[in-house]
Amino acid sequence: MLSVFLEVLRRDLLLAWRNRADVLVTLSFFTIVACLFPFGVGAEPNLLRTIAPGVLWVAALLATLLSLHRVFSQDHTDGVLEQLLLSPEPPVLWVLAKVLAHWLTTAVPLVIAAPALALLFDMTQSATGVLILSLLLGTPILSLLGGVGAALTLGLRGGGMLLALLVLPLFVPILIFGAGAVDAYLSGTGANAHLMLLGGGSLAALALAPWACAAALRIAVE
Amino acid sequence: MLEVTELACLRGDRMLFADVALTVRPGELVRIAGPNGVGKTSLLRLLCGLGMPEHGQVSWKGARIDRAREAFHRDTLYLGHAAALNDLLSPLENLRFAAACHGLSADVGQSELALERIGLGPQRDLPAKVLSQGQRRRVGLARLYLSENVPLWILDEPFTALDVTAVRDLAEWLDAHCARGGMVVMTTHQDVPFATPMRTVDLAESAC
Amino acid sequence: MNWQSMSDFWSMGGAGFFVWGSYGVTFALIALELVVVLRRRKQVVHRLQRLRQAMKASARRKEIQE
Amino acid sequence: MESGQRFSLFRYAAPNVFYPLAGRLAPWFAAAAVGFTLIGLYLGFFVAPTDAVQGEVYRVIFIHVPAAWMSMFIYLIMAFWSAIGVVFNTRLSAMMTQALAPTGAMFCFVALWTGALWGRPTWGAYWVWDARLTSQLLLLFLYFGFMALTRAIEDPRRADKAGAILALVGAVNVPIIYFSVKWWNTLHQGASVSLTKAPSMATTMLMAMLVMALASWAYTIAVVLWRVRSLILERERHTDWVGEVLDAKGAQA
Repeated sequence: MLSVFLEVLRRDLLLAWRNRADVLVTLSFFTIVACLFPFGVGAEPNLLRTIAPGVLWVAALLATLLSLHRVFSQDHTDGVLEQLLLSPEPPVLWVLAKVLAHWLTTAVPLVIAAPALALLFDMTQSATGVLILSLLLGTPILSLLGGVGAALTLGLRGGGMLLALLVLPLFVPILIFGAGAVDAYLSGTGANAHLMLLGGGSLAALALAPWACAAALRIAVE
Repeated sequence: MLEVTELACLRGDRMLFADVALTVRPGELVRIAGPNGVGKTSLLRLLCGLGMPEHGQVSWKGARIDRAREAFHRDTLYLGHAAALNDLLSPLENLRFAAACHGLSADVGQSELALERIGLGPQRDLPAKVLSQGQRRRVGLARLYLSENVPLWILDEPFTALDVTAVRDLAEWLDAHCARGGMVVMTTHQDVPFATPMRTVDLAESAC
Repeated sequence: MNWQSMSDFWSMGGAGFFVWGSYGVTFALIALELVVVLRRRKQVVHRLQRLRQAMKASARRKEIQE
Repeated sequence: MESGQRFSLFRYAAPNVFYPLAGRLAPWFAAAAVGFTLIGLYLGFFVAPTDAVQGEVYRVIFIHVPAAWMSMFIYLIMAFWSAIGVVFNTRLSAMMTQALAPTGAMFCFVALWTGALWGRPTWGAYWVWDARLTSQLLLLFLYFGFMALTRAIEDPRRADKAGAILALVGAVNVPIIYFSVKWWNTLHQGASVSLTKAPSMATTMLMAMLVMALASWAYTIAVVLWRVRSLILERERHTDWVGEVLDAKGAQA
């Protein structure tokens, strides 16, 4: 049972390693988007400090969105997806492995890069800590829900745009709670409630999204 | 035993075929024939459970394959048009991954042996993107040498892009599979000399 | 009765633009939706009838050939 | 179609049974919609009094609120049909889902539009980042996403199933979106704009609004039945009964 999960995870991580330029591109995208905001709204430090959590979260969201097509599209064109669907193990297992691999290769680098960007926006250390915690708890939902979207738009013309239209509205609550966590911490109310909701959301997405994703993949190869 | 009753396939808005009935018993070699576009590949995909039939059903050992999916997939090997090969992985890595996903035990030695038998020994550690078309197909076919215990083989054009000796070797291997009590359902454009008596099902008769 | 005259009715106590803007756009959209739905139905029936005629014709040709 | 023969409960789920039924029912619902609209508009404009706080502008409520309700109901009904389609594998349910979506999007847009026109004179702004408005906007995007996805997929059966999954995922998310936005809103409410609580409504106002809500129900049912009839014909074009329907139509013309 577990062997499929581990095999797929190992393979996807290996592929990400051989394709490591992709990870760098995502990371650069994240940085550049975040750096655009000061040019747009002005370099007033107080303003930047206020918008920083929101900006970093929006940038993380867009970076995740751009990387989502990687989860299934190569396997779809290669025919590997068909073989995975013909595996005797439940599809949820390897779907989960692929999403986990996506999270490890996209979200984790973003989380690692976030403190440097927080520095550019002059965020305090403790606020940066809350931001990182919120990213760690919230990005799994992005990968899971995004995986469903990627599976639904697999092989469609203009799939990238469509994917954005499908998943971005669903990402709004995560953005609200993610950026809200830092705001709540700074305002003194404490970020616990936000972080707990993000964690709960991750668990709920973990329980539901892989099923939807597997069903969508089955449809995509039909 | 694979049983197909009243199978109909809809592709887009077009009904490709209807009322296909077919029974494959242990030791049988069945060739699906018919002109291009008649739906041979679609039929094979329905047989292995990748597609949803518009009508009718496929049963394996008396159970509908959509109800007993896991047991059926354990007993089935499908090789389609796409080689199911990732360009960044070597043939050996690709083969071992494919086998592992199927729950087949394939250690390095067995996998290397399988690649050697299909004539890919020297290329086993090169990235798949440098392989020729024929070599890519063979990586997929190497799985056949790891699947002796998988009874039902569903093969879509396994002989294309193979040279004469490779065709002969593969035919012998398919014969051996049937002799073991396995079943082979396949499509091919080539005349391949099989020792097993081959049953041909002409799909054109069921075309709509 | 809320209104003294027609012009009183149209002005809606000074909020005519907002009230009639709402109702106007709503009913325009409903009308548009109905037109689209009914035209689509006509097109579908037409197209399918043509397809069916073509199919019948080809079936007849086949019969004659045989 | 098989399922329709197997369970009597699903007899009407068979497209060939549903098609003529829809054709017979739709005009009645359309007539009801016209009737309710006329009554509702009469009540709304000639019986309901001027609002003490908002003046005449509040009369937008008679379409705004029914449209907002309808846009949410329709998404729920779409999710319901999708669930039926996933569980029982009935074809009709997917067609219903797809027939509902454009009307839902229309009502959603109407709710936003009338909300903006109502908000300008009442709160002084066409748009505020209020929980209801924001989640309504996101709902509109969910509708657009559903329509774009089902139209982008060429194979109708794949489109049906993908649409069903998306509608269900969306339906799970709608309450989450609503509550998150509401929470966000209580934290971020700007000082300049504060929404007055809806003034307690006169009975006649409420009546007019409810009658308009009935009108929008009847309209939705009528237009969806008409739309689903076209969809059924297209999907079932290779069946004999559609051939007979087309021949009968041809004979009439």
